[in-house]
Amino acid sequence: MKNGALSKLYILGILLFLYTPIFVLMLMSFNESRYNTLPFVFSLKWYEALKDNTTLMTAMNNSLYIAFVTGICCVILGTLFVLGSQVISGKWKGLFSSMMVMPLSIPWLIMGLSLLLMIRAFQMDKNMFFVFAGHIIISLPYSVLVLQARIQALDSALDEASASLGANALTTFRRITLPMLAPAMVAGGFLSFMMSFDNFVISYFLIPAGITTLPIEIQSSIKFGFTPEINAVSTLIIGISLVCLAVVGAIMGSSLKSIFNGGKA
Amino acid sequence: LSGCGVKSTSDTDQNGEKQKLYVVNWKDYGSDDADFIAAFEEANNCEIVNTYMSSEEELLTKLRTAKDGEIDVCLPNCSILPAAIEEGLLKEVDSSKLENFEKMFDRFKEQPECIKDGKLYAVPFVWGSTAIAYNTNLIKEAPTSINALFDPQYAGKITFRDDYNDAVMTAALVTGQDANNPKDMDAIKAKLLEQKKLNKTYWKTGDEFSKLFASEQISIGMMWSGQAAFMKQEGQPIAYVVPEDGAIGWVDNWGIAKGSQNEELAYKFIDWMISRDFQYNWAVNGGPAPVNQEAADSLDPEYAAGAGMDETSLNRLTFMQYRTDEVKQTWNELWTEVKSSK
Amino acid sequence: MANVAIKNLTKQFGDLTVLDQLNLEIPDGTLVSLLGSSGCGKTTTLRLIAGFEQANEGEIYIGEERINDIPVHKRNIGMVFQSYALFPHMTVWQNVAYGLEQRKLGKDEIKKKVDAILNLVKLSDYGMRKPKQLSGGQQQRVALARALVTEPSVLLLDECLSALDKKLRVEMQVELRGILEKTGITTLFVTHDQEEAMTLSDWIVVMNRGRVEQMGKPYEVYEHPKNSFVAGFLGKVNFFEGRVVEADKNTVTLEMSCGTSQLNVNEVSEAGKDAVYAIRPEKLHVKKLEAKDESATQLRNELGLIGTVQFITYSGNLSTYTIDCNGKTVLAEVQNQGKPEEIKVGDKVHLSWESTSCMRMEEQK
Amino acid sequence: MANVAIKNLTKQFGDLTVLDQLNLEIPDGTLVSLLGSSGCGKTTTLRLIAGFEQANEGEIYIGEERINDIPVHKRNIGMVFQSYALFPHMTVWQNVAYGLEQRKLGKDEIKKKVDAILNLVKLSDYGMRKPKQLSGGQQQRVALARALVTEPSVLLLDECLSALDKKLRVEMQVELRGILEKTGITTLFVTHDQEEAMTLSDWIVVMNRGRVEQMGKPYEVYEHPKNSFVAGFLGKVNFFEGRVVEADKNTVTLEMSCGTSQLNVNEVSEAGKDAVYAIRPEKLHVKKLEAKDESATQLRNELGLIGTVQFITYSGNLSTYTIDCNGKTVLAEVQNQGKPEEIKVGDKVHLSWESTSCMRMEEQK
Amino acid sequence: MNNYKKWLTAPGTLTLLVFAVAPLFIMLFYSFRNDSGVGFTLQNYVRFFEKSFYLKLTGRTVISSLTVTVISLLISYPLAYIMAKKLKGIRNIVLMLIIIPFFTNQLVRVYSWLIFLQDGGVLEEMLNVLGMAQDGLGILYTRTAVVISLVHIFFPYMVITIYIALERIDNALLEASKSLGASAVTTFFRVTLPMSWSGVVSGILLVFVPCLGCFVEPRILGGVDGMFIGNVIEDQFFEIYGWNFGAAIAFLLFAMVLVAMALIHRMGGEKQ
Ligand SMILES: Nc1ncnc2c1ncn2[C@@H]1O[C@H](COP(=O)(O)OP(=O)(O)OP(=O)(O)O)[C@@H](O)[C@H]1O
Ligand SMILES: Nc1ncnc2c1ncn2[C@@H]1O[C@H](COP(=O)(O)OP(=O)(O)OP(=O)(O)O)[C@@H](O)[C@H]1O
Ligand SMILES: [Mg+2]
Ligand SMILES: [Mg+2]
Repeated sequence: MKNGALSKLYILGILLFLYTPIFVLMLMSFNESRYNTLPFVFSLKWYEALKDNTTLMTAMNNSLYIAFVTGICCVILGTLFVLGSQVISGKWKGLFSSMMVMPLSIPWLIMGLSLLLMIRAFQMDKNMFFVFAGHIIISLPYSVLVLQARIQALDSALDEASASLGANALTTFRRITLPMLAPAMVAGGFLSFMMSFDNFVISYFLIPAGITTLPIEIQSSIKFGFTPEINAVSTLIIGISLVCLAVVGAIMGSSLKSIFNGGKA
Repeated sequence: LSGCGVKSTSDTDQNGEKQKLYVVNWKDYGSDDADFIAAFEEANNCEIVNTYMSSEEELLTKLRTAKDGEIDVCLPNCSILPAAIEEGLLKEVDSSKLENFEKMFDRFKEQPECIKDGKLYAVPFVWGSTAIAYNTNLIKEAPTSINALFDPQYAGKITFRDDYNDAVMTAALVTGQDANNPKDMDAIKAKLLEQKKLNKTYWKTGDEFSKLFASEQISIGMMWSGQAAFMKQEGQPIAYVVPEDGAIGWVDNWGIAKGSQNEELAYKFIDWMISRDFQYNWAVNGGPAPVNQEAADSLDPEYAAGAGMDETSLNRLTFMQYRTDEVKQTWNELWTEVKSSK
Repeated sequence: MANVAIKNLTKQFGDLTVLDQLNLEIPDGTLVSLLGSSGCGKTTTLRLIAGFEQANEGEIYIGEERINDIPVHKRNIGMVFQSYALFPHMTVWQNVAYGLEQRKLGKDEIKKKVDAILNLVKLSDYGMRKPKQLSGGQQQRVALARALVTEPSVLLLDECLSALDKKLRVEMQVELRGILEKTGITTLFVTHDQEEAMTLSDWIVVMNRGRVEQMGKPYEVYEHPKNSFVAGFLGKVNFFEGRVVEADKNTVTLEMSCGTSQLNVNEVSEAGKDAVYAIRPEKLHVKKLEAKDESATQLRNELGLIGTVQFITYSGNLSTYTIDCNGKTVLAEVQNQGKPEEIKVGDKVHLSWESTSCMRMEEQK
Repeated sequence: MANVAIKNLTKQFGDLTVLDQLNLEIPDGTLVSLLGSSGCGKTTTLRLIAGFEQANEGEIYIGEERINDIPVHKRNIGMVFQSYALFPHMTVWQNVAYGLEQRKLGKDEIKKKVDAILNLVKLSDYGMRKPKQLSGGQQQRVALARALVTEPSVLLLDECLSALDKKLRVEMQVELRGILEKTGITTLFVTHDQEEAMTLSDWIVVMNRGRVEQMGKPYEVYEHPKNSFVAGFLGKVNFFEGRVVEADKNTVTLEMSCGTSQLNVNEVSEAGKDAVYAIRPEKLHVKKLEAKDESATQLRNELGLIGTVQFITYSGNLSTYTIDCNGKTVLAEVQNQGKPEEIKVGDKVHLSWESTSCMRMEEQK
Repeated sequence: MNNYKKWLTAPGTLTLLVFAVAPLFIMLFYSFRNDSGVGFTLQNYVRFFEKSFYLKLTGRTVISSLTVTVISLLISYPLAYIMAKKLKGIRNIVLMLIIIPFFTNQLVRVYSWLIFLQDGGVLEEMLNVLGMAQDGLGILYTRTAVVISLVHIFFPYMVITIYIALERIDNALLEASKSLGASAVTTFFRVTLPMSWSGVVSGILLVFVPCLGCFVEPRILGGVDGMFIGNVIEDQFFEIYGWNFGAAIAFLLFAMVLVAMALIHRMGGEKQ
């Protein structure tokens, strides 16, 4: 029993550490001071200011848009990839199952810079195409991992059962494979979406001037005047993510864990 | 792909006859402020289409790759101007077509990097300085020398800017060298290393400085004129000085792109941008310092002094000049070495 | 409902020949069990018939039609997988209706058929459940219903009972048999449980290394196995292997490594040849030799073997005697009929049998 | 090597009482099987003895020592898990040496002992392999070796054979028995396979709902089950349940729902009381009633039952007759001894048995 | 029969090749380019190794990253262990709580640390309230602050990988160990730890690699001595447009990542 209490205390300590900055951030969104200085004076003015802050709202819209496109692309590419790699066997199998995870082990700094160099090598202007490409590359592994875990758990006998009942390949895909992959597609898409939504480094390197995303806006507001509006918007995002997480968590269940599994079954 | 909800509003304009002027500029840097340019657009029945750049380097790439008519006017500074002129990316500017050219401070009429072989290629637009800001509550006596940033009496309460150019130039000023062409790099390194010990931290972004300042973690530091003025308006106990022994200045210039199909309008635009009205309005609304002497003279002297926009300050500045890649690398390396040594 | 014929079927995976010129004929409307040790190619045979794999050589016919090149979904087969392979995202009802929908039947007809088959497998009340909410036995019945409802020409069952525990398994065997009798579909059933095969099927096919060793009625295969592989695979058996010294009407004298014995057999072999005979343990009559009998030459001269009981394994309904006959270990099984036990470890016993019980094995060299 | 005694052991998980005042005595050096349906508390009993769980009440002794409060690693037990629980990151040799290392033996001694035990389980050549590289049977032997090498006082085996397929399982039973006889360690063996329990163990303990129903030698428990739970759990059985109308020496007349019958029994019950009798299928003598016999009252008057054969299930060594006796279904098992079959489906048969075979059940109310 | 299916991998593979692999090669190409833009040169690499402070900075980056990794490990292992083996009921809630912060912007979290740690900030105020008055904590603008924020950002990844590895260990193995006479401590070191090693290894990778490449946190929290090698690369690209030299350093960093991964995998290989 004593042992259990000690364990819980330890967990509490860690969670405290984990949540300290988040609490501070939320706290400061209700603080009067523009410079996040103490003493604390309660105020909702930063939330009110948020309403009129079109820059931040545009940035938010852009982030949502980029993340949405990225999420969709990742789900499509990931699903196709995972379905295809299912039939690959022999010496290629290992390569194909670990290939998509590779970008996870490259620091974003390097990923972003190398793409930037690529743009430069082709004498191009920065453009949205490369922003999407960069976002997709770093978000794709998450979709693939979730989908891979799911498809490994799928019994190949299901496809055969469907065929034996008279369904052709297309019907089997539409009525069996797709519905069964759907939760993983939602989960993987959501993760890729979040990864892209939150990404600063890649956008920072690749985004064309004049277009801004929320992380970039946050970074540039750190540059030109960080007002607690950022705290307010972050607090709102946390709230919304929590809701999404609850919804997605319910759909994807245990595949959540497989994400961080490095693809090892 | 280019959508993203950020397209400029121009596309939706129904009046197709309007002339369009394509401008490459920083975001929020005058040419995209609806209030300021409305009058110009009205007067010339045109529309200004802004494209933004995120670095000078990027502007250079844009100029190199743009097709004819894609860019009319752009805003290069000293770091790329010589290259752009050398590569023939800019048209020669006929200053006689600019009514307001003559109203500029004299030094801006012959800004060295704007001129090549006696021909003018760019027109100065605004300028600013990087000097000293301090907390008037904590420091009663205004510092008079740039050396204040190296003064042990403020040890632990100083913040220096994390920028190789500012660092080397400032140290050059302190060691009595030509800030644009320092010779004794070892002395500069030694000075900066000495300074490092007195520092609370290096600041990189304006916000960092204001936070450090507001929470009184520092009492004095290297600062930009514009931000200092802004903070003062905010009610911070801040004062900005361009010390007698000088500080660093910079200037942004308008140029006309080689492929411009709208030269006439471009001249009108530049003329408008350096007009007294525009420059005055922008300056009092938190913009950088005007090159237009009339505009500068119209400013409240106290405000101008506090923002380092007055002529006295202007005359103390050493303006940044074009540097070759090699010099940049050397300076940057020196600065990296300073930062990374313990 | 049609007979299935397999002709010279060969299947290779890379270098491995899994099926080797397999020939098999499955009569219309019967239940045929495919038996054999692990890896002998049972599943492969099924998968070839279903069309999940392509044969390297040979032909497969359902009825009169050669189906080698017909894709799976047009073969009109039904299959029940070991794991059942129920679609987890569909209800029981949807699972069963799936095959009918593929055949583009009308809604009403589908409903009628699904209801009827669910009724047959006694799951009418479970239509709205998801597979996860069913027990193993119920899942198994859903899988069966799903395969049966489309009225396939052939039903393929791959170890579909082996995931169940013993008790449930026996129950399901009975139900399966009942349902198949009602529908009369030609069925091929893969198992590696010989008892299951024996009790369930009309015909048994014993496979070994990609070939058919023997096909016959259960009784036939058990009582008249062709060779020692089949004999040993189905049930327990005592082998007698040696050179025939003398052959008489129904008796041979066999010279074995452990000595020479005269055996009462179903079929004699030519003298001078090697031969293998086999007797199943339950066919042996065990009789205790009293001290007085031992001296009596009468019994000694009777045909049969004499040995000493080494140990007795009691397993409830049966006892197995391990008997040492002159260095050869012979097993004998005796039903425990409730009479007082008279034979004990160490006793001398006399073993006899009907001549028909001692089976000569055809051995391939 | 010591006897194990369990006294009034009670174990609850939350509200669920899993063991309920359990008493059990395991004699030194014997192999005792714990049998019972799923969830009856077999594993829990083992885990309590091992010390993985703490009892709510009661005592556990190994030898003379009360071990309730001794931590697992000091109890000197050996355990073989159903999943074997071999350490996957260690070689076979390291797995086996692990327990000895904990006992701080010298290197040489460890080597000697490990080599010896690997020899015993015939795995001397496999020492350097990882568990993954072994077959199921080999893994099982490693698990056994690992448990035995430390010479534990008690060996606990939890369904350690049930992951194996039938053939391998029988082989392993024989090996296990041999090894345990050699080492003579007191062993508690959990299984739910009754045949396995019967052939393997010195004593059988039948558990039900956290209590011991009966403990005895295999023969005793099978032939003289105390109640219908034990009788039904071990082997097949026909129950006769009804009210005793008349009781004579070795015969009772039982009024059952399907009619009244006179039964030859081992122990009579008082007239007027309810009673349950049980006969195992193999104890029944099945005799065909020829047409002429039917009219002969002689046989009719003999004790026993008369019925009609409904179907015959052939399973090789045995045939099971399902016989309808006046509405009551009775199973009879007959050994196929190789004589020509004379009884067919539809035949009238007479069933008789030794009076000792019809067992009266003690029923708790 | 399924042969056509393998082509479904093409779009994903192509994306990866074009937008992840090819750029790396382009980066490699740039790193051998002359500043004048023509010819092949080693000068960028030579320059890096000539100046001792680049190496020193790299060394310090590696040490800081290792510190972050070790601290994360020390925090994460016990937590993951408790979650996997001790907690039953609230395990999933704790897991959720650990994942949730992933969904808050990293920059904002870094910024919150700044507010929290600064002199006169929340932490100091809290300590004051608790009576442990202390003026000028002096934590902010040091490497310590950077390490704290990096640990904060990355340790949850490690918790999850280790947790998954631990959860997969069959409890019967731990019981088997005890039944063979091993105490709880021995069981931990001889069974639990080696068997969760794969999780530890992935965890180390997921923490160490991104730390090597970080540049935002050091700049915001690191003060005068907080610089990481990532900052040098960023400067090269965004301040002075020394693309070639920048590419060379970035490539060296990438090589370090590869070496680290190889080493760590080797470590994993031995234990398994
Ligand atoms: N797809 C495949 N690729 C390569 N070899 C295969 C494949 N499928 C089966 N085999 C091999 O073919 C042989 C026969 O396999 P099959 O599954 O038919 O055996 P089985 O009789 O069903 O055995 P079991 O009783 O174990 O299920 C085995 O040696 C197996 O390893
Ligand atoms: N840790 C536990 N917490 C709660 N209930 C448990 C726990 N362990 C076992 N039980 C319950 O105790 C009862 C007995 O379990 P036990 O494992 O002893 O059964 P068993 O006889 O071994 O059954 P089986 O033959 O299925 O292995 C079961 O109802 C089980 O659900
Ligand atoms: Mg098979
Ligand atoms: Mg159990």
